[in-house]
Amino acid sequence: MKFGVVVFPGSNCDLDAYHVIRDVLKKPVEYLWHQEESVSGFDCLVLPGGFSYGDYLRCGAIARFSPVMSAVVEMASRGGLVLGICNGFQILLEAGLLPGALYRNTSLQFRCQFTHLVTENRSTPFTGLLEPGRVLKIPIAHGEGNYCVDPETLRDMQERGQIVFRYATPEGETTPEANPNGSMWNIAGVCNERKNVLGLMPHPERAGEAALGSTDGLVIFQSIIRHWEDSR
Amino acid sequence: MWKATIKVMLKKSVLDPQGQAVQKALHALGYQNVPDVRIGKYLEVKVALADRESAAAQVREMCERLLANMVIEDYTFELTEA
Amino acid sequence: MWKATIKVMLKKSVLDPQGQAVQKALHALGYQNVPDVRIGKYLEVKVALADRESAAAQVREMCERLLANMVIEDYTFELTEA
Amino acid sequence: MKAGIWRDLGLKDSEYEMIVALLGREPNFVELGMYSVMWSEHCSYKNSREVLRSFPTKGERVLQGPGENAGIVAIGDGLAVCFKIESHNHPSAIEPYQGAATGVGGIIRDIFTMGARPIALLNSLRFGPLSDLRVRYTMGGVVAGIAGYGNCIGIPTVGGEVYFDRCYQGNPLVNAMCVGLLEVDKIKRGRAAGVGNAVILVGARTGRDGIHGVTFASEELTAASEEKRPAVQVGDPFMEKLLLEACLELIDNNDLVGIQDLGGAGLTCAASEMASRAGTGMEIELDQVPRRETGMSAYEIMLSESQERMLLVVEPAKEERVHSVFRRWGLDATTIGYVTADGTLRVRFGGEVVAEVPARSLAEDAPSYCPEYREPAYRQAALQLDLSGVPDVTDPAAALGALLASPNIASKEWVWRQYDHMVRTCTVVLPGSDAAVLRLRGTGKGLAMTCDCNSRYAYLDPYTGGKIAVAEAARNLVCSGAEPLAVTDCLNFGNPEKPEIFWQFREVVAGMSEACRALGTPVTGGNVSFYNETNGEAVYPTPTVGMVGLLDDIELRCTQDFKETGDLIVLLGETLPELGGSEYLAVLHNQVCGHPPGLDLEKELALQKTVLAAIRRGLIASAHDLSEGGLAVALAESCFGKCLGASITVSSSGLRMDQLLFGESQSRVLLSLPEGNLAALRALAAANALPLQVLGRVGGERLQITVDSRLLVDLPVTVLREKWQEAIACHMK
Ligand SMILES: Nc1ncnc2c1ncn2[C@@H]1O[C@H](COP(=O)(O)OP(=O)(O)O)[C@@H](O)[C@H]1O
Ligand SMILES: [Mg+2]
Repeated sequence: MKFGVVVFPGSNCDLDAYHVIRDVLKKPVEYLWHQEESVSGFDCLVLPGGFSYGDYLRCGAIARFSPVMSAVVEMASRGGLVLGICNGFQILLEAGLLPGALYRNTSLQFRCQFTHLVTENRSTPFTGLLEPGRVLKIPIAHGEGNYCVDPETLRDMQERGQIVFRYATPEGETTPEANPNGSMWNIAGVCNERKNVLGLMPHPERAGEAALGSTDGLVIFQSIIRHWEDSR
Repeated sequence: MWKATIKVMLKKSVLDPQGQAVQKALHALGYQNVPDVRIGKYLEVKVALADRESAAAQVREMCERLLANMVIEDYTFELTEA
Repeated sequence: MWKATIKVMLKKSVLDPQGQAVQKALHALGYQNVPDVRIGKYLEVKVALADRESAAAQVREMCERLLANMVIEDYTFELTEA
Repeated sequence: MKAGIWRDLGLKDSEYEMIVALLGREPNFVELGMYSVMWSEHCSYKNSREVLRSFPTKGERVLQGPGENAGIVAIGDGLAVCFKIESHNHPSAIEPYQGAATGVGGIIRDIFTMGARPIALLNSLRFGPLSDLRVRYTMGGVVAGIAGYGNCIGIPTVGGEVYFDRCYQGNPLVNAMCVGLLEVDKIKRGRAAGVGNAVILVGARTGRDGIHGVTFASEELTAASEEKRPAVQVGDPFMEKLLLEACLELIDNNDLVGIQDLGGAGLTCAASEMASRAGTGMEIELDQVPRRETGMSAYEIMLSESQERMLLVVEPAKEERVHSVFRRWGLDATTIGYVTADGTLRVRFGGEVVAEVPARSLAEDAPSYCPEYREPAYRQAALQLDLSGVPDVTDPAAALGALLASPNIASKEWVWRQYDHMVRTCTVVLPGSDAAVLRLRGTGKGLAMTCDCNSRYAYLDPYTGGKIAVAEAARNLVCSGAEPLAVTDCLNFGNPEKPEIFWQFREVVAGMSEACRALGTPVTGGNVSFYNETNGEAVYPTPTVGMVGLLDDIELRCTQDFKETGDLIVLLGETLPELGGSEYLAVLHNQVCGHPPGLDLEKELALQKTVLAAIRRGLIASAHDLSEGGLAVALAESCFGKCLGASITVSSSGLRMDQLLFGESQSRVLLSLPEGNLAALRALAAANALPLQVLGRVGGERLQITVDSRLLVDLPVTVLREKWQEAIACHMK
């Protein structure tokens, strides 16, 4: 199974995603320059965190027009796996691959800290290996992670299992205090109807080694790998 | 040549944390008589086109494609000859 | 009650990296006929005062104290009865 | 030339005469402008150069000392670490967000200019009291600006310090440090070597921003500063990210002969320094310089301090390759001239030669002054501390609470949670311990880094204060398990033309030099920031020390948090009857006076040796340097990380209670360790003749301090932690 990490001008967690896939999970991975027009040969694309185009205007607004994005959209429509982390999530939203929008944290400040996540849907390609009730400890680092969507869409998403991760306390309770950015319904990550595109604000690639304070991010990547192997 | 002045605002239904923070700050400075603050973006975009119609059409298109995020924002604009 | 609509823009001499990035993006999207983009803030602030004069004075004061950063920004505003 | 016009540009009459003598004629206006910026204090160090010579700058590991854009130290495996600190005080006073942001941008350029990949940022900040609205605005803006730039460019901000004192009210200090990593054989220097080579300007277009920024930095802030200030610069971290990647790609391919960033004094500085270092000249065509604004004059183009620009020297054969790399990154790169043999910096504009001066004379021939110095009058009074007039502490628990809530001691989380301190996934000790630690992928090694200075000590006794700043930084590294390597410093002082200020400066540098020698940590670079005064009042002398240390084995890193219930708590070093200059006196008695704690460098060295050896042998569970607030505060801080309690018993042995609990005697470290390791630790301490005291144990949920069998402090850790954690956040709400 081969991963591709898309590099936009201003991406800066590309390196970290690449590192965790290659050095920790020991899977083949390559960088994909944003001007690439083809993504053939890749089984899962990662849109990494960072500040594509400086996050000018709105996060992800300019990057979503990069040439590579047509190929990403096309791959997603074929059912290929796409994972957007932080800025990558924002790009997927701007590209219309996921519903909703992300805007300023209610604190109006950037926040870099560990958060805890509960999983609402364990039957996506990204969450298949999660044990029931497991709380993941994964850090965030963003200034615009406040998820917003209109109430009807939210209801539809809930019914279809598109809400994947929610911010919670270490004990797994989705309280207002556990919400680091004001997101609607403590939402930290969502997927599309077909469940093959996931976007999340927390950084699983930063929680891949004990030295970094948590290895809880690995299960997301391992689930992807398992899903791919099972579906062959 | 036309100059479009574009205002992009969060939809009424979307909470505006920045507007609220500024309102609070204004109250703290003693301006208690400010019941509402909303904050958005203001853009000045020049467009080299001759007629107003096509300039307006292009501005609308640029707003919907890039300048505003229609999921959470609304936009309005005015054109003046430049 | 008055509604002030305030535009806050970077001074002409100050670099506007955001405007430049958006201009480039518009070009890349095929809008080559956009020679200039500048991006600022737009605020709607309600002020509970009876006469226009004092509303204008207060808005001016609020702009200079808080809403605009006079070191790098300029502001203009309009008042409408609300 | 209109008589006296040079004075408006900040040049003395004698300096103008020197220029005339150097040129053999009167300079034209462009030339005069170029001299005025290059001969400003900021660029030429004309008042400080002589004094700075006393720093030790050599060492086995030092590959590049002062004189280039940043210092470089070898760390084995063919790798080297490059680091530097710089001030952006005046711009941050005027426009906190952009001032701080562009300070970060500038220091990052200094690092990648040397061929190093920036891997970490730190910052040392000083503000007035948080009760002041303007101070809160400044602090909020400065922190957001540092975050805005560092986060966007993707370099983790991993450490620093923040202090508050009335003396910084009108003149905050914002010092930014950057650390980079490079392969030893890829070091780049700012040299315009090779006659005929192309000179290429890359990055942002040139505007009118920051003209005379360096002159501005070389004056006191007054009410008139608002009008005089140069157009404030706005940073573009996105542009710099592209610039950084493109330049490192070229350096990696060995495509560059020389490279230098455009900082203070802009193109004038980069061109003249690069030519001067290589003993060459340069011919520049200003018509080629891409401009952001219309109608710019030669003077403005030469002096502009627009951010995010670099000057490259490239062999003609590689010119096209260089241009193509920049194109791929979406950047403007323009050949604006070439290297010449005659040592002259020749500038053309609109078909005319607008400046023609020896490059060396701009970069090297600025006059050097030895300003007068005199011990300040305040000092003798300030050193007096009559403890008989200060009643000993009666409620130590309340005093501890007050100290933990003092913004100088309180948690700085409100600051560092706004910084992305994790990006690049190498930060293995996050902010909140004595020093940050980063792993070096592929080597098993790590780097520790810290910024430190207690300016209150430096105010009371500049010599000792200078010494302590160095020792404390080294101690913080050692507590993290690192061997201190070298120093970069940012010397923030008032107006050096005042003899009292210059006296402080000389004393501080002498003290720092002595400590650097004793601890084996040479100075590889730094920055002097004078004229930090508002309306004639100088800030405390503030010699910020940035230091980097090496961990041979990243697994043997250490933090300040207690780890395990049952571990023993041990104090290394000796508590002396000292209270002068302490945070305790300032907070509880509103006094800044007395002799700061003494520092015996031999004892310090013995302490550091012992701690490092113990950590390297894996004996130690936690190590925490004792600094502001003394023993009681260090103990509380060690409880906070894992919310573990502690119970200790000490005997007063003739000390006052306030000295015992809150005194700031130097060369002390608080350790915790499994009981089984105590004997080995004792042996190490004995070998270094270092006093060791077993104080108690980790455990429970309370912090309990018993002195001479009286239980004086007995509080839940959570209660203390809340005071400490919320103090700054509460002010900033
Ligand atoms: N401006 C800052 N930026 C980032 N981290 C900071 C800043 N100020 C303080 N910190 C972090 O907070 C912790 C405590 O700082 P400080 O009290 O100065 O430590 P010490 O006294 O051990 O030098 C350290 O880990 C330090 O790096
Ligand atoms: Mg401290």
